[in-house]
Amino acid sequence: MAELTVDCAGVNLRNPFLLASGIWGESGESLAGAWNAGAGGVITKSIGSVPRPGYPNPTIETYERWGLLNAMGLPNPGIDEYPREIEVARRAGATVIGSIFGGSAKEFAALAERMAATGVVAIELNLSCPHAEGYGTEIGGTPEEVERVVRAVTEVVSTPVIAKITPNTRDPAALALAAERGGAAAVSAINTLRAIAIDVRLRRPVLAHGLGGLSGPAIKPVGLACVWQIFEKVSIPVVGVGGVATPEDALEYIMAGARAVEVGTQVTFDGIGVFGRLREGLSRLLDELGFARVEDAVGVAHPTTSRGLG
Amino acid sequence: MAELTVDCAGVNLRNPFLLASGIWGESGESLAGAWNAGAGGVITKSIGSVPRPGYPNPTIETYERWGLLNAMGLPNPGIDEYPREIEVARRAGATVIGSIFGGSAKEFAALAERMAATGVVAIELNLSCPHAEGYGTEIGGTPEEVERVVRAVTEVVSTPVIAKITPNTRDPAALALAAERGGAAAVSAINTLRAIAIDVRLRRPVLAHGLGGLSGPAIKPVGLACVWQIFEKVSIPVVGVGGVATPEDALEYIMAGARAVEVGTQVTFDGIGVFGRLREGLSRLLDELGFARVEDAVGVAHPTTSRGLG
Amino acid sequence: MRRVVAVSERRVETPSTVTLRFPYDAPAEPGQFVMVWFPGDDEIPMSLSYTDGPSKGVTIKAMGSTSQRAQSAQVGDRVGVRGPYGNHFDLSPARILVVSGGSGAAVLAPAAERARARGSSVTVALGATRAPELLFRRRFESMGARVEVATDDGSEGRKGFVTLVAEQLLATERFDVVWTCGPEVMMRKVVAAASARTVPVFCSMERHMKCALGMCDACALGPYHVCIDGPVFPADRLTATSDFGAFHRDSSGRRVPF
Amino acid sequence: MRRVVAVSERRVETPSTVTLRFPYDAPAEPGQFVMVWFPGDDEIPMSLSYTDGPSKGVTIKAMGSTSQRAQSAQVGDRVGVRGPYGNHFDLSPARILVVSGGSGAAVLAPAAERARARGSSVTVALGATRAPELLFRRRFESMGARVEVATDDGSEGRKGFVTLVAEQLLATERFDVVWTCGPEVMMRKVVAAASARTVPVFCSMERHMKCALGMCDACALGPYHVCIDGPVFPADRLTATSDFGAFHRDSSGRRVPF
Ligand SMILES: Cc1cc2nc3c(=O)[nH]c(=O)nc-3n(C[C@H](O)[C@H](O)[C@H](O)COP(=O)(O)OP(=O)(O)OC[C@H]3O[C@@H](n4cnc5c(N)ncnc54)[C@H](O)[C@@H]3O)c2cc1C
Ligand SMILES: Cc1cc2nc3c(=O)[nH]c(=O)nc-3n(C[C@H](O)[C@H](O)[C@H](O)COP(=O)(O)OP(=O)(O)OC[C@H]3O[C@@H](n4cnc5c(N)ncnc54)[C@H](O)[C@@H]3O)c2cc1C
Ligand SMILES: Cc1cc2nc3c(=O)[nH]c(=O)nc-3n(C[C@H](O)[C@H](O)[C@H](O)COP(=O)(O)O)c2cc1C
Ligand SMILES: Cc1cc2nc3c(=O)[nH]c(=O)nc-3n(C[C@H](O)[C@H](O)[C@H](O)COP(=O)(O)O)c2cc1C
Ligand code: FES
Ligand code: FES
Repeated sequence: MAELTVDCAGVNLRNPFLLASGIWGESGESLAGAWNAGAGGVITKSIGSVPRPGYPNPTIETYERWGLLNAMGLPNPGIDEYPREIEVARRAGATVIGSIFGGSAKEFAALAERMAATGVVAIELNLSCPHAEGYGTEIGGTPEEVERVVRAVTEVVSTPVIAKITPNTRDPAALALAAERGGAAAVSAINTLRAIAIDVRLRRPVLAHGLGGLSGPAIKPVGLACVWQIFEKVSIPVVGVGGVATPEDALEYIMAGARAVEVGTQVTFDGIGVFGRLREGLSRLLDELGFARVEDAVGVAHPTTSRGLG
Repeated sequence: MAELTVDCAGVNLRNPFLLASGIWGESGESLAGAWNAGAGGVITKSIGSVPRPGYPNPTIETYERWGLLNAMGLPNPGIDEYPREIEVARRAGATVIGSIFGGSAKEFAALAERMAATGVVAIELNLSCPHAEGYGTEIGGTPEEVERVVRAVTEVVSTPVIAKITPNTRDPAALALAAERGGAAAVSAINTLRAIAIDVRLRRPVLAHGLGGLSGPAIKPVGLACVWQIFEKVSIPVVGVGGVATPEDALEYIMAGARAVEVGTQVTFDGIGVFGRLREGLSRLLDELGFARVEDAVGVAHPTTSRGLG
Repeated sequence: MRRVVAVSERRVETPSTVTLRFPYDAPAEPGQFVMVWFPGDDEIPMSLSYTDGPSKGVTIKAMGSTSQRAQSAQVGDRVGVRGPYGNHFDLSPARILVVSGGSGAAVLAPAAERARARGSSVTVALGATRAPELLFRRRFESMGARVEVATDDGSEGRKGFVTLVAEQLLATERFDVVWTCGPEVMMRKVVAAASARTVPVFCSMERHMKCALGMCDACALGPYHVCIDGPVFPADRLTATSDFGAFHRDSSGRRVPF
Repeated sequence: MRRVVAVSERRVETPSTVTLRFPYDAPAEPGQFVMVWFPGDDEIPMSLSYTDGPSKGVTIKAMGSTSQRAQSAQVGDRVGVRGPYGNHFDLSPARILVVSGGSGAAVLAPAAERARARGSSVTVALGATRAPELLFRRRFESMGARVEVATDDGSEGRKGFVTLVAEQLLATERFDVVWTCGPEVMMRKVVAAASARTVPVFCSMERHMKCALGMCDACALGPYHVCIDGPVFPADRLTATSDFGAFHRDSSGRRVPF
């Protein structure tokens, strides 16, 4: 039986499958539920300074089983009330990573301090939501912005920081390098791809917000390319996100350079039991392919693994 | 019966469905075949200054019927021999748009002159191939680059120029605006999304080139968002590309602001008969929804159509 | 996955509720809900009040802006519908007590209808603020259910909450199951009364809904998601949470007391 | 859509051809081809020389770098396989003349095998540069086909091109159809000889292939794409093009004369 534990950004994970931010992540009970279902760690919904209701419905559209479009609009209970939820999840034994979003480096830093105080093992910075005015890609779309935010955060917290990178860019590796310079312990990629759906009968966009973000299997090849390109440039760990639906998908990410993967949309298509199945399936797949540990497979698809695996 | 003819960039098209560049576009006989199958116009494979064999195989990977990954590597017979192919297509009566790619503004301009001399009705500039070193996005990834190339071309040819924009960017509208400033008669969006596939059993990328471009239904929501954003900013016509598989898809693009659409990957999934089916289906759909002409539907999904339809 | 359909029928049921029917041929079970999008307005969850055949229906109570405007939808108006989602009532018990508060009858009526068609006996404790608000009273009667009424103002039937009627029925007759839908505080009382007599209760629950796909967490209720684990819950699951009748979550995910 | 399989058997057929067998349980018809990826090398089109059952096979002639290295693949080596692609031979005619030049027998043998199993009579005009290069001679004989041999150097059978044998057979016997695969100039001659006697001919064609999906245009042959409209073409379609036996396209899409 292959060893599934991985060390990522100084955090020990019992398996490489993390619950992605925004899925089952608003309530502590749900975070605990994902943990109990077998996730290696759970990432909270992105939390802001104040409660935010998000956009009106419709907030989602699905494409068969290969894609999902959403514009939730970053609904969240706000950092004042959120510690209760983290507490519930931690009491269930969960390894909790706190996701935050802010409209400026200063807001990010203030949120990070509050989040660190809850005892999360790491903090993920949402620099990549493609559809929230004043947030996400709008303040994490260039290397300069990414570096500034990450630095502001790492200056005030000692908790490891994971910078979540947008795919809506010419050069994802440049954003990752900026995060590394800013002191990030890891980068995660990708968030959703900017997208839209139009209802031709109603002559209007389907989502109330118009623009949204595409996730699910459709974006896996794109997420993999980002991880591939990032892995060739940075030396901090990379977390792969986007369209992980099967153990093979996860191993693709790992071989492209990821030390862990996040799973979001597939929870919708398969239910929360997906975590148990991914864990078992990856274990069998690693055995079949002769890998003793997940870590032995990290980055092996690169022609010459030009960097260490540390 | 709704009127399917559209005027796009000064070119009159018998229907809004164009054969996308790179599909059935190397030989004149195939261009003629797509025309005979009902395409409203055909775009050639992107042609360069010299013959280019492209990358070794494997050059493609498919994902069920929702996506396709390719890295052909811009194979093409070169501009010296290509006029023969255009001649064959034109003799069949086809409305031919010539696609070109170059490694510099100067090379683009020289190619454009040669291409214009073949009698094509328009020239599409491939500023957006995501996986060819020294070409495509590498010289069309920023507004400055786009403007420089488009201007160099429009200074030497009077044939209408369509700038094909990459989705691998933070702000597609900025690229389109740059094309407009440079004198483009229209912009087309999108080319493929940078992507990769890994074979976990062989521990290597599937495509010989490693990175490739994702096309097909998976990228439709992304292409639509680019067209949506571009339409809100530019006043030249927009051509929608990416994942058009059904008449509804085409109408989504049109309502998002496109005056014509290009069809690529679906030729693979449905055969060249797709053009006939799209044309018939769009005609029925427009009738059902009460549109007398394609042009009446252009951009109608925008909350307030902030620009004219001209 | 969303279908755009035209409203085919509009019926005012009570002063505060309107039924809209529309063609939608997906199979559905009583208890399931759909997400109905009123273009230009919100998309909101609505139980199917008509589940059988190709024409489905929802019965809308005016609550806030969307439901109010939805009530004035006209025949021919286009709405987006997706679903049906969620689980449904188990129709097998022989003696069923239905306890309905206000618009709860919207989801209970089709369930009672199918149970009657299977031969079960159905007794309905039907509550409303006042007589004209008694939803689906005729419908219950014409399916052959016995209907016992309570109104807050005593304008018809027993004066007071419908829970009083339910408690009395439970005290004097034998039922195999109780189905209830209405304000959560009401349902808590029904659960208490039935549990004391070891009659199992199934509650149709409401929480804020966005995705309806078990993803966004908006509808979290303790460890459950109402959209996929519900909306119909056996009462013991609910009473094991600290939320039932006590807390729900608003659109931002904040826990707020009822 | 690509499957990675391990080579299960390697057999040297002639000094210049090697057969590789591998598990691949997709249904296949004689005439169809697969794209075989030799990791680290190119992916190339190969007709299935064994089409029946879960173990398929390809028979590779050493041409350039990939096919040469492919010949030295060992049992257990992993290869990527996708397909089968393309159309196939119509097996219904009763009297079949097979005209094979060089490695053409790779695609013709499984077709002849199935035709024999259906009861057709099969006559094979089998050509090669020299005796040891006669591909699948025993295989044709053991399926009950009559084999007439020609070698360029006269080391066995008739000295000269196999077209001479084919012309003589066509002149003296009656056939319902001719199947041929080999150098295009050879096939042109076969077509000319058979057409003069109004015997229909089907040619298995080769063009440069990349996608094998009817998309990239690499395999364009006149108005056809060999990967989806072929590889088996009725001769009249081919002779109506200006390409047959005259031009093919290289990897860049340039038209080059043979
Ligand atoms: C499974 C389920 C089935 C339901 N079935 C029916 C039914 O058959 N008939 C009926 O009249 N009502 C039903 N409801 C309640 C109905 O969804 C709300 O009354 C409606 O959403 C109110 O919308 P509004 O914009 O008018 O109200 P608002 O002004 O937005 O708010 C009024 C109240 O409605 C609730 N609400 C608002 N939006 C939502 C939402 N997206 N999801 C859930 N609650 C919301 C909130 O609690 C809020 O306090 C059901 C709810 C659920 C969860
Ligand atoms: C439908 C079809 C079925 C075939 N069946 C067989 C078979 O059963 N046995 C067999 O030995 N050969 C077969 N071939 C030919 C075989 O594909 C080529 O010999 C092989 O690709 C040569 O590769 P290479 O790298 O060794 O040659 P290279 O050194 O690359 O080139 C040698 C010649 O091979 C041809 N070639 C190279 N790459 C390709 C390609 N991707 N597609 C087509 N031709 C190519 C070119 O014409 C070139 O001139 C078939 C070809 C086609 C199109
Ligand atoms: C409904 C939904 C809500 C999301 N909310 C957030 C969020 O709050 N913060 C964030 O960083 N990413 C958010 N994401 C992005 C996911 O975390 C993830 O990056 C993306 O969906 C790709 O992964 P997937 O294909 O596995 O879903 C959200 C995605 C979805 C589908
Ligand atoms: C095999 C293949 C080759 C392509 N070659 C070119 C090309 O040479 N020039 C170009 O501008 N776009 C090229 N494209 C991109 C397409 O023209 C189109 O922008 C893209 O595939 C999205 O459309 P689709 O989803 O309809 O395929 C190619 C796409 C494919 C799949
Ligand atoms: S409504 Fe999104 S999880 Fe239930
Ligand atoms: S090989 Fe691509 S079209 Fe035939």
